[in-house]
Amino acid sequence: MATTPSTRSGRSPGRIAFDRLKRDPAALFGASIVAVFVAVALGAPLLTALSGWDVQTFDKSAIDRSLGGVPYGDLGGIGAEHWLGVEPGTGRDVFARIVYGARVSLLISVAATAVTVVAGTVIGLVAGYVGGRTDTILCRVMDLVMSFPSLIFMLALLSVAPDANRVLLLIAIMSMFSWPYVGRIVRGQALSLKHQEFVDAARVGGGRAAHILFKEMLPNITGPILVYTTLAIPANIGTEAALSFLGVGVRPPTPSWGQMLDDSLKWYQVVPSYFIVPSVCLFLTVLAFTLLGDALRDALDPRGTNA
Amino acid sequence: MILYLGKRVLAVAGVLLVICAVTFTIFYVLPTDPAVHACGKTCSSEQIALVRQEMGLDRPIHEQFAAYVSGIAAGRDGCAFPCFGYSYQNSLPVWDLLTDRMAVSVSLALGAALLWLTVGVLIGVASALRKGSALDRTLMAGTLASASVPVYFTAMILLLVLVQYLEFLPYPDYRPLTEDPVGWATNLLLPWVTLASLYAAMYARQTRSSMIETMGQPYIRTARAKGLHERTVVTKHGMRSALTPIVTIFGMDLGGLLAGAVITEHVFGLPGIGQLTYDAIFKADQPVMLGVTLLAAFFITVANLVVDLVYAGIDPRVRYA
Amino acid sequence: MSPLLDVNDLRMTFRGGVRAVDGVSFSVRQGETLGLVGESGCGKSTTGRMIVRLLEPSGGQVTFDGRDITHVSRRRLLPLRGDLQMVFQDPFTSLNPRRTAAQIISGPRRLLDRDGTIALLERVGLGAEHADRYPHEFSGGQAQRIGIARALASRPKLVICDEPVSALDVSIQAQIVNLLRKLQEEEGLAYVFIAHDLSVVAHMCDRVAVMYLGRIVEIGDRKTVYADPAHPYTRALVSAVPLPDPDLEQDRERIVLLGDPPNPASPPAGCTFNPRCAKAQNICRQEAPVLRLVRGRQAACHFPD
Amino acid sequence: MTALLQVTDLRVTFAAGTAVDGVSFTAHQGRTLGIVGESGSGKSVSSLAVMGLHRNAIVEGSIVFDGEELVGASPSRLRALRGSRMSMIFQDPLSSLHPYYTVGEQIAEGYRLHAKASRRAARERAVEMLADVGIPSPRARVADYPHQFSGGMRQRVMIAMALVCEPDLLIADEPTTALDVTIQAQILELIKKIQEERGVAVIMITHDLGVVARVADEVMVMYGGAPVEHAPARQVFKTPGHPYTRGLLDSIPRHDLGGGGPLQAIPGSPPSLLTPPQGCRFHPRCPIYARASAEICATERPAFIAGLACHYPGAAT
Amino acid sequence: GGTAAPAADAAKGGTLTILSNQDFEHLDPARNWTMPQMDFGLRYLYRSLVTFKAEPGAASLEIVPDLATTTGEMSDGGRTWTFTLKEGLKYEDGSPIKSADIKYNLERSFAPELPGGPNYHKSVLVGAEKYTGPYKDGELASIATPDEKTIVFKLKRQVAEFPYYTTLPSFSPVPKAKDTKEQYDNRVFSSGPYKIETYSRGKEMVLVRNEHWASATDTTRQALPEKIVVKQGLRQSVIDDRLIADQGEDQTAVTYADVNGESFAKILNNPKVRSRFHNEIRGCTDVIAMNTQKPPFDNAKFRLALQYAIDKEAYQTVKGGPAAGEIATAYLPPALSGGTPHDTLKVPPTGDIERAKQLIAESGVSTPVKVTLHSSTGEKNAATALQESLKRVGVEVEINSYDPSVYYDTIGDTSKFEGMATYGWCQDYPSGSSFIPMMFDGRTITKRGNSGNVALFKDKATMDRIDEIYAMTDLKAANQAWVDLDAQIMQKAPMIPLLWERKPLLTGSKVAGAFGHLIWSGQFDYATLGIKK
Ligand SMILES: Nc1ncnc2c1ncn2[C@@H]1O[C@H](COP(=O)(O)OP(=O)(O)OP(=O)(O)O)[C@@H](O)[C@H]1O
Ligand SMILES: Nc1ncnc2c1ncn2[C@@H]1O[C@H](COP(=O)(O)OP(=O)(O)OP(=O)(O)O)[C@@H](O)[C@H]1O
Ligand SMILES: [Mg+2]
Ligand SMILES: [Mg+2]
Repeated sequence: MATTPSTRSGRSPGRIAFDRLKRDPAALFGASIVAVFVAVALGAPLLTALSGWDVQTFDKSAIDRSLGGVPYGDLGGIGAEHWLGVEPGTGRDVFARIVYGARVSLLISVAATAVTVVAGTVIGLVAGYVGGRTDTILCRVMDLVMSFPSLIFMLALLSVAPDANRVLLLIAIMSMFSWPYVGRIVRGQALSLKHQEFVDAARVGGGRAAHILFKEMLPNITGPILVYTTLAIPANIGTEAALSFLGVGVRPPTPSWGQMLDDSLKWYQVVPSYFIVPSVCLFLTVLAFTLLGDALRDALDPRGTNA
Repeated sequence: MILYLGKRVLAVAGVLLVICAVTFTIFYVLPTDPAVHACGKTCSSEQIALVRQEMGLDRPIHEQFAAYVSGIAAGRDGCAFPCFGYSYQNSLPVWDLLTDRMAVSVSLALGAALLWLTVGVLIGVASALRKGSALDRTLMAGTLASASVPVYFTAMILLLVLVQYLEFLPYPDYRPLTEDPVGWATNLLLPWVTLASLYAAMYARQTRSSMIETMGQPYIRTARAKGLHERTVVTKHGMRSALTPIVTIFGMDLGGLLAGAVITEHVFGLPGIGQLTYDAIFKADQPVMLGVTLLAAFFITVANLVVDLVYAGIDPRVRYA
Repeated sequence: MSPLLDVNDLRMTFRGGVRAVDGVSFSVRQGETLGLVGESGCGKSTTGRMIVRLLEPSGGQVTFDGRDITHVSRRRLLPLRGDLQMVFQDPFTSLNPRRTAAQIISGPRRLLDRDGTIALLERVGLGAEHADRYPHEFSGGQAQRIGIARALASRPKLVICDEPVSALDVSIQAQIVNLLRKLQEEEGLAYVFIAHDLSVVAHMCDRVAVMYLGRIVEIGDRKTVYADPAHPYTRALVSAVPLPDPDLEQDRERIVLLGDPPNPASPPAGCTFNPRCAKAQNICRQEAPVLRLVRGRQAACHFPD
Repeated sequence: MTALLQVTDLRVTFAAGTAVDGVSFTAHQGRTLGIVGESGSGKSVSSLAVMGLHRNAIVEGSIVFDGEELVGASPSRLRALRGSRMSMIFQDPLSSLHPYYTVGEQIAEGYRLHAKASRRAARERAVEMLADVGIPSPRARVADYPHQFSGGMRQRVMIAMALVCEPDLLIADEPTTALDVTIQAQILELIKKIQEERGVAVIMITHDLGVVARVADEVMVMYGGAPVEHAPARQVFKTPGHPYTRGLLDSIPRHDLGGGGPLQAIPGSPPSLLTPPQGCRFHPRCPIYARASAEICATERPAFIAGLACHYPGAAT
Repeated sequence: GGTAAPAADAAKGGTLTILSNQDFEHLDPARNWTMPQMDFGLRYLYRSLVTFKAEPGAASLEIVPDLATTTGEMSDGGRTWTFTLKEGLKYEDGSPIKSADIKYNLERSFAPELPGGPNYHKSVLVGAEKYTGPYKDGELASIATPDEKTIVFKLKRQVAEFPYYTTLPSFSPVPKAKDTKEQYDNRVFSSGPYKIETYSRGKEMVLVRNEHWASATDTTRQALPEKIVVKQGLRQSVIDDRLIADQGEDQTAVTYADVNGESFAKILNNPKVRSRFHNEIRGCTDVIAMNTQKPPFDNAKFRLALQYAIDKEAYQTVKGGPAAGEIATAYLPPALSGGTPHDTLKVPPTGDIERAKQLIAESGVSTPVKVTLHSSTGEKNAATALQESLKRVGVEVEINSYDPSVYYDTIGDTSKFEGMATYGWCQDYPSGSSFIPMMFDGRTITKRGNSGNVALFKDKATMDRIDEIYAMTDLKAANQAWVDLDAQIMQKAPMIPLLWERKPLLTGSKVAGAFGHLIWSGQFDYATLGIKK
């Protein structure tokens, strides 16, 4: 167990994991794709200004009205005018919609994940640390929420919910059913950490509950939480897309990838490019986050197995 | 053991009751009015009120709830024992609708489960045993990609290629197993593959990490020290423990799927519970939604229970605790 | 002079009816070291943890520096925390992997400034260069030094050492034992030194208490207890310790106890040691012996040697 | 007397570095070799190499067991020897036993394989073995699971498992480290008894010099992946030749000597496998080097001659 | 008369498969009031007193006797109508069809337990206001059955078009002994050429021949297939693809619901498929309804301005282009205005921005003005098209979309509805009376479930005129009067007509006798569908 002090001292475990991550090609690949999409989402107005077409404008000249609105041109109207082609039926610019769709999709999934993680972490920490009856009650609640058939419930609630603040609603509903999964993980971690001697040491040293929870224990759980987060984001992107696919997602005119995919599914034979573009974006983002999450898990693994 | 089982069954019933209450309340306060739906085109307020009365929707919520719960336990007039109420749209007992669709969902879920479990575990084990090799990397890249593809994307591509272009398979069209076993299998093959491609990927990854972890355990070294053949070490000593966590996930996933794979059934037009759910939601058929929710919750909680029991069967430490 | 720490009939019953500590009494004077030895699970750690109030005793009394601290509130305990500290067994799990040595030493209440930290590090045999390192960058011995420094930061009067050297290699173990002794001399510390290794206790302690299944079976002056154990368990324990001398080992009287320690959830009736005791009589199976004076130390045995 | 096991210049290299370099020792029928050393000194790595249990390591040198070279032997040959002619018990009996199988099944498994015994015979054999290692009412307990046993009992089960095929060589890797002293005494007695009855060669690995003193006929002291001293037990304890052995002996607290005074600690800490010190691996902690500042200690690795690896043999005593 | 001749290439026999993306809502003749299930019920499972001809084109608008011997005898100045049943009419069990059974089903249609059916007769039968059905209220006196073959209706006012009413499923027979109340929906007792063999709701329905149906009594239904299988719950795009691919059993299949707009390109580009494509005008009008009681839409000038502002062509494009429908220039679909589209305002298809701006200026509504447009989720692109076109005149539209399940509840709740809503109405029989009064009579407004006059349009002149037209006995004159009234309402603009939708349908290559029936909203007339020789 002898660990000789390394020459470079003062590297925290987080720092070490980060350094490992920086050397992992999969992580770099994932991170760069994520970065590109985040940049695209943030710079959407700029990009559409460049491309010359905004999200809403119908380009009647780009589609063939007599054929149900099929775009003119071979690749769904891809060309200098419309970089990624146009939406069949309306002639709206696919590039603009992808770019703005990135905003919505990322916003929803990231925000839902954030809410989930924060709620799950706090509740899990409290349950694990306080223990006793509090723990029992919180665990019961988590079991209960996890017993809900979440997709069915989301569908039912969303199908009747009003349009106002659809995005907020989606975030709320998506996190409502997923926080117990984080809660469970964090509780388990908190339970095992609680019995570690350094927590005892902090208590003997006069640390208050808040100090122990958030300064001593939390930093030791950030690893699993971070991993969960990076894996939950793609899952939430998928959920958002699935909900849109089932017809209860974000409402127009706001485009989201899921919604575009839903629209494009019907065109998949006639205008394959229109189907492929959002699919590829979705696939790449999910893949990127998953790669990142996997790499993170490996990097944080104390055994350092580079599996 | 009997006591434990009794306790667990009671707990399941409790969870279901709470879920029932919550769902009931939510549907009660939702803005949709099934009476307006049922009344049809041009219907006066008075007519709607009459319909509401007829449907029992004008009574206070707790009365409706009590009637509902007692109906499940004992049946109500005109609605036999497990009475989950009447579907507004179908004028049929919800229970009959559910049982009618169950065969489809069960066929779908079990077939897919069998497929993904075999494939997923095989890939996972193969990968774990050759950790770091080219085979491992290829398999893992494949599963990663496959897990990142949305279900409906897989479904559409499979439909396009296998059914439309190659005409290799028919358009999925459910046939009951009892009547036409071959048709049953060929028609469900596509949905099975679709569902399995997602889950198998996740299971492969799970199995792999679980297997790697197990193969590093001291008792594996002990098994090798006995001079056992590596095959025995892997199958008898390694996989038995490595697959234990998989059982948990499998139980949960299967429980969730039995209550209807909404997307898959919707995409392939399979008349299962998922499709029933989808229709009910868009027709505001709340008794059906309630029934499906309860059924799904039932499957999830029972799957949990079964997983725990199976666990006890596998792991003596749990059994004797 | 009244003792610094007085423990009276301390009891701890865990959920499930495990009587981990079942009526333990002893006292520790200023600057003294009391050793607490016994087999795994006999309740040593539980006793120590009750003294520093990491566990709430289910019965009995702990008096520290003349004040009854058995059930005082967390807030009232806070000023006392500085006087009463603890060193833990596992040098690694007792240090938060996410905090630097300096952060760990100055503790949640940030007792020390940078200079104070470095001074303390030097006193435990480390240097300023170690202040900003993380636990994983230390060896076991170094990590244990940091644990000791943390305990000393608040200038305590009493330190509970819960097996501080059991996880260390022999060569390092000796370093830590020496360090603890040096610090005791310098600061006039009192220790409750918990260990299962009788030899280490012999080196550290003035008095020794031997525990068996939640009770003290023998307590007294170190020399008295080791040289001539009164309780059959102590005798067996002492004889079981292997000595690094083949000649001695060859012709040593060795008492090999039968069986394992009983389950603390269902201890045997009468003397809890009776199922493993060669001298057990009927009375041993019926009546629990109490501590009484036997040849200059106290022992709880119906038939002391 | 010919050696049952002859290890010469063993070298085991992992991806991370060389863990063991230049280990040589012999084991004889009916005798016990004690290997002592601090954590990480390469005791386990060496013994696993003998058993052929390393999977991701390069093993070099020579391991001759009963006249047969094991380095480079085929896996099937090694499998045939493992568990039947040489066996091993491990430090942590709980994690070394499979939690899902009864102790009976686990003991019988190796016997069925090597002795080609029937299920029934193997089960009888398991009961017999449990009785041999002193487990009360063995017939009842043979169907119990490891978690139903106490620590000492589990170690007895491990021993039963190792002995089921009557091996010639038993390697015990810290068999008592996880146990209490009173239980340790029981297990050591058991191993001794077995050795006397069956005449197996025992390699007892431990970091406790007391244990070695109690059971070993010969002692090998390891430091930093290599032996520093190898001699009959009495000699090692009475007249240690290596300053490290000397230091170890001095740093052990002894209750029989009255206790009290400060211990003679060895300064510093054991070397890392990744960055072993140049020259003699012990020199940074060595009192001789500190005293004499001998250049050679820091630059040249001492050869292992006549059971000692030191540039200044004799200086320690 | 004899049975209508089947299509030249059709043969008797075979199995017809109907591929559907939905379940039947109600097949109970007391509750069946939506297309295509009305078509399905009336052609396969039950017969009404009178029915529409099973012929393509304008002939389909004509009525012929079905159960009755004539299309009704009027007396008492149009207040009493008498029908006599044909001889030899039988149910699926061979028992005779009696006039009392028709009376009984009409009574059932009043029961709150069985909501959803047509309500034309409910407002005209004497004593119907307080009547709540046969289960609680006994018989309805205004329907008399003096003998087993005769049925007599007493009406509150004169109704010249009463025979049209009797084409609806409410005028089909249900024998009291076979009534199962709500359950009847699931197992209709057949008086038509087919009976239900199995019905698993939302999954599959199988019809087989009703051996007791005699073709001699029926001049309309050809009843060609031996068996009819309805497969439900499929995705429409899958149905489209299956029919386009035309493999195996799908060759004898037809779609139940509309072909997706997205499939048009696949169909229209392929002459083979195109020949199996049917796209009849449905007799429905898509409109935007504006809440005429709340600003800014209480301002008639402003509403009229919007008539000019809308780009109907964009709307049409989103809906699938010309194949999806014709641009609507009036409320009444062409079939109701003598076959030719009627156009009073002469607005160009893409709108007249100048005129619209000018009218807005005149109206005094200051732009930009913010308004809400309610629409159902399926219409999302259509809604955005409208949003885009109104942007051109400074009207900023915020879209509120709802699931179809709650959409009509929302816009039908007068306390919640404001702004505009996309909306549509379909004819039930070829008369303006099945259109104009339903949409524009202020007296039909209900607080909740208001699904006809969504615009809450209360215009005295319009209401008076409706009553006058009702009083006309000359159906031709009445029809012209409806057309004229339509033109007047266009000027008041409570709603903006957008599109006269078409019904895009596809059949397999072995299906014969397929044509879109004008009364059945352009759906195939199931009476003539058969399998090719
Ligand atoms: N939190 C707890 N809940 C339940 N039982 C406990 C708890 N902590 C300790 N015990 C039990 O109390 C008994 C005494 O434990 P304790 O840790 O005090 O022993 P110990 O003498 O310190 O042993 P060791 O040498 O192994 O550290 C044991 O049987 C243990 O299982
Ligand atoms: N599989 C492995 N891969 C890489 N390094 C290893 C591996 N196994 C052991 N080592 C390293 O080899 C060195 C010697 O380890 P070994 O287990 O032989 O020590 P030991 O003397 O048995 O110590 P202990 O008393 O802790 O059991 C250590 O530094 C260890 O980290
Ligand atoms: Mg302890
Ligand atoms: Mg070892």
